[in-house]
Order: sequence, then structure tokens, then C-alpha cells
Amino acid sequence: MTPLLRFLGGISIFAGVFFSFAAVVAILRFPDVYTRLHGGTKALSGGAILILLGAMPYAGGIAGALKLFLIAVFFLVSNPMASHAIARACHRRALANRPIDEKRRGDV
Amino acid sequence: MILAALWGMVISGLLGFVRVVTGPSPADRLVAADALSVIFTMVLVLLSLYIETPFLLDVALAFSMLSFADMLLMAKYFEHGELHK
Amino acid sequence: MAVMSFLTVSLLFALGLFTVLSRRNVFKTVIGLTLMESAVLLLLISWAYIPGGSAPILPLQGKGVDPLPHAFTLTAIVIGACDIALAFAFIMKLNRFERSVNVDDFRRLKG
Amino acid sequence: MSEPLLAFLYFFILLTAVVAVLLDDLLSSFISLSVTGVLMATVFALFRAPDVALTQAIINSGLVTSLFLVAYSQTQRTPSPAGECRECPFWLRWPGAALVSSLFAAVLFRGLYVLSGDRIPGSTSAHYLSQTLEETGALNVVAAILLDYRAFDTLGETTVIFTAVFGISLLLSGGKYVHSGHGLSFIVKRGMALLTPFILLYAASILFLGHLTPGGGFQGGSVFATVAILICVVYGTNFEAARISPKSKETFEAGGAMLFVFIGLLGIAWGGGFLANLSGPFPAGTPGSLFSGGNMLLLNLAVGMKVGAGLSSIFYTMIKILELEDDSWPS
Repeated sequence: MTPLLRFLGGISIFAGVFFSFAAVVAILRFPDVYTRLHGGTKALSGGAILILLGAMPYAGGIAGALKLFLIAVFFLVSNPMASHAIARACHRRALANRPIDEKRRGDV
Repeated sequence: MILAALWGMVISGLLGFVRVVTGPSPADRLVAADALSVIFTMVLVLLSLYIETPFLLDVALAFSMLSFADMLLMAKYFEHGELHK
Repeated sequence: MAVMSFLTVSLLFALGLFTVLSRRNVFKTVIGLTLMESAVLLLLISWAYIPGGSAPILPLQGKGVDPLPHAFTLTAIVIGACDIALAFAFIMKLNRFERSVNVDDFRRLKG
Repeated sequence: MSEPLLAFLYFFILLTAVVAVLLDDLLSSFISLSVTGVLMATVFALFRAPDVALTQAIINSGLVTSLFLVAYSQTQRTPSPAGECRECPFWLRWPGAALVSSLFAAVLFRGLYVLSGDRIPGSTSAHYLSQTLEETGALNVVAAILLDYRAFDTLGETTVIFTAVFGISLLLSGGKYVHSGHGLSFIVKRGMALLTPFILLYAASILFLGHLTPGGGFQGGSVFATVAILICVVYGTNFEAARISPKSKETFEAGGAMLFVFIGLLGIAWGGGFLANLSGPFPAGTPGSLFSGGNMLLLNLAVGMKVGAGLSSIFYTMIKILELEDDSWPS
């Protein structure tokens, strides 16, 4: 049972790393803030949860696996909240495509 | 094998940091910082598996909480221009 | 490996010193102080590491790393955070009178 | 220990530090500094120092960034031409600073190079590693050093925190407190209501298991302070002041200090020294259970009360102050 779980966990970890890498490429390549936020949040949350689930067989005991599950649940709740707050701030201030800190350019 | 995944996450972190440096507007930098917080939490998790020290999962959980607080603070600063509202 | 750590420590400390000396923004000065503090922390922790050692939580697997610098570093981090908070309070107080964060504007501090 | 990984992390640390120094946008330079902080935490974890990694991730990478954001939003900046220095000529400033700091780096590296031989830990460290379980009953050696062998230092450290809180309150007194608004959106408010009990529980677990696993008073207290910060941000400062009044924070802080000193005096009363642990009135307990390690549980509680109340009142004072009225310099 355990070797099978570890094999599946390894596959899941690599899928998670792939999704995280894809999310970073999305952040680098997409044209404006909202698309970047979309790519970054969705793909990265999915990748993180895949990594956390895949890491469970490697955590060495039920306590570690439980802690990983806790991190996954925390991500599921907190990450959309943070992204929602960022997106709302961008929308409210309409600062999607222009730098808002124009007046602060002079900060040395 | 875990080491390869760790390398992948660290290199993702470096690529995400490029967006923090070059982001034309502060909002882009904020999005990149949000992504970086998740990536580095994953780096800490994978590191705890790699050196077989399960205590490091505590570090990952605490860091994810703190970075969540920072993201909310930054979002509030962008939305209102000040924090005490 | 130790040489690599010491090289990083030197460069990091020098970078903080460079920031404090060259930048005129007080927030940048705080960044420089933080970098110097980080260099000192890195020096202590990298010096405490013994190849093949395990974390100083009992029961040990094999030999443990040196726990004494860890305790010092923990103290240093907390005190450094208080330091930085105090620096930010000074900045806010000065900013109330001078409306600037540039060191050159704080003329009335000079005797 | 993977050396290429360590080398890459060092390179990344230096890169983020250079970016934090050279970038003109203050906000992104502090984001880079936060990345430097978490990379340092990763390196500490790689060097098998989980306690220090936890503290670094919580304080240097989380709390300092939020304090910066408060200070940044509370200051007014008049734009000045970039790169201009009014006191000294440009050609003197940058190259001079670069010359001085590179010379300093060379001297520092030459001095540190002496240390790079085979390292033999001192007899004090060997004693701590081998005798901690007998002498204190705790599993976490770093917590045992902080709270048993060198507990007097920790008392001094909490005094430093108290002094910082006192100084900040004194500096920022006299400004008008602003009336707070509504906070963030409805979704975040409801989600925060879901998350708060779990974060509090996690902070309590860090605090009370400090003698068994990495963590302890400083880290747990900082996470408690983070909860106060989150409530401040999400619901508005008035709500935070109504729920956790500044008076009760003061009471908690003073109570933590008094608990610490009281435990120390209890050791004297039992015939041991100040802060005597197992030679005083405290039982060792079974190693690995919650009630072990003598007075360490109580000391962690005292330090946690002090740090949590202190940091959250620092944050509250800084975020709440500053009406920015036109008062002149006090002559």
C-alpha cells in the first residue's frame, strides 16, 4: 500500500510543480493585471494543493499528514480571499493599466 | 526526487521575482508578491520533506498566515490609500 | 561550504553599509539596517551548522548542531524587530514636521 | 545538504537584497526585502535551525513588512528630483560609499575566513545537547537554553520589548486619533470570521508546545499580534479597539512581566536561585508530555502575553495616530 501511495504522491507533487511553473509563466507573460491575477491565483492554488496532497505519504506519520492537510485547508480559504481583496482594490481604484504611484516617482 | 521538485519551485520563485522587479504598476508587483508567498510556502514544505524534519511544516503554516495578513494589508493600502479606515 | 556562507555574509553586510551611506531616503536606511542584521544572523546560524548534524530537538538523530547560537539569534531577531518599529516611529514623527522622507530635509536636527 | 541548492539560495538572497536597495519604488523594495526574509528562513531551515526559521518567517518577513506598510501609508512624501543630493556632490557619494563598503567586505571576509576550518562545538554546547533532558525535562534544546539556562537574558529581552512599546507610545502621543471607516469587503469579513478561531488555536499551540517542538513565547505571541493586526485591517480600527481594548493590552503586558518575575521569585522562595527550575518548586514531569519541563510552560505563557500585547499595541499606536495637522516644530 505504502509504495503505491508514495508513487501516486510523487506524480501529484510533480503535477503541482508543473502547475506552479505554468502559473509563474502566466504572471510573466500575460498582458495586464486581471489576467495575471487569474493565472496566478487559480493555477497556483491548484498546484499548491496538489503538492500538499502529494506530500502526505512522505510526511512520516499521521501528525505530519494532518498538518499538511491543515495547510491545504488554510490555502483553500485564505488564497481566494487575498486574491479577491487585490482584484477589488485594482477595480476600485481603476489602477489596472497605469502606475498609481506617479506622484511618488521622486522617492529616492 | 523531492530535490528536483524543490529546484522547480525555487526556479519558479526566481521567475516570479522578475515580475516584482519589472512590473510596470504596483498592482502587478502585488500580484507577483501574492504568487511568491504561495511558492515559498511550498518551498518550505518540500524542504521539510527533503531534510526529513517534520517541524518545518510549522514554519510553512506560520509563514502562510503571516503572508496572508501582509497581502490583506497591501490590498487595503491600494484600495483606500491609507490603512486606518 | 563555509567559505560560501562567509562570502555571502560579507557581501550582504557591505550591501547594507552601502545603502546606509549612499541612499538619502530614510526608509532605505531602514532597509540597510535590516540587511546588516540579516547578515549577522546568517553568520551565526551558518557557523552553528555541523555537517551531518540534525535539528536540536530531542531525541537527536546522530549528532546535533550547536544550539547556543540559535538561542542568541532568536533573541537578536526579536530585538531587531523592536528596533525597526522604533525607527518607523521616529520616521513618522519627523515626517509630521518636515513632510519629507529625505535625510537632507531634516535640517533642524543639525546643531 | 545540497550544496548547489544552498549556492542558488545565496545568489537569490543577494539578488533580492540588491533589488531592495536599488529599486526606486519603495513598496516593491520592501516586497523584495520580505522575499529576502523568507529566503533567509529557508536557509536557516537548511542549516537545521527550525526555531530560528520560524521566528524569521514570522517576524522579519511578516511583521516588519506590515509595520513598514503602516509607516509608509502614514507619511507624506514631497517629490524631490531622483538622485539629487543637496549636501554633498554626486561624484563623492556613490563611488565613495561603494569604495568604503567593498573595502569593508574584503576585510570582513578575510577575518571570517579564519573561522572556516573544521568546527568543534564548545563544551557548553555539548553539555546543553547531552544534559538538557535530565536537567530541565524539555525536548527543545533551544527553548531550554532560552527559558532555563539563560532565562535571565530572556527577562532582559522582554524589558527591551517593553522599552520599545513605551518609546513608541511616547513618541506618537499627542496626535489626534482618527475615526475609522468600514474596513474591507463583505467576503473578506466573513472569511476572516471563519479563519480567526483557527489562527488563534494555532498560535496557542505554538505557544504552549514551545518546550516540545519549535516555537515558544516569542513566536506564539507574534502570531497572536497578527490576529490583532488582521482584525484591525479587515474590520477597521474602531472594531478592534472595541473588542480588544488598549487598556486590556496594557494589562496583559504588565501581567506577563509580573508572571515572569513572580515565577523567578518563587524559585528563590524554595531555596534555589532566581528563576530556578527543577531545583526550585517545579516538577520535571514525563518528557514529551505537555506538563513537562518545569516552569517552561508558564514562562512561555508570560513571554507570549508580553510579546503579543506589546507588538499589537505597537501596531495599534502606529496605525491609529496622525491626523497630520499643521503643527510647528516644538522649540
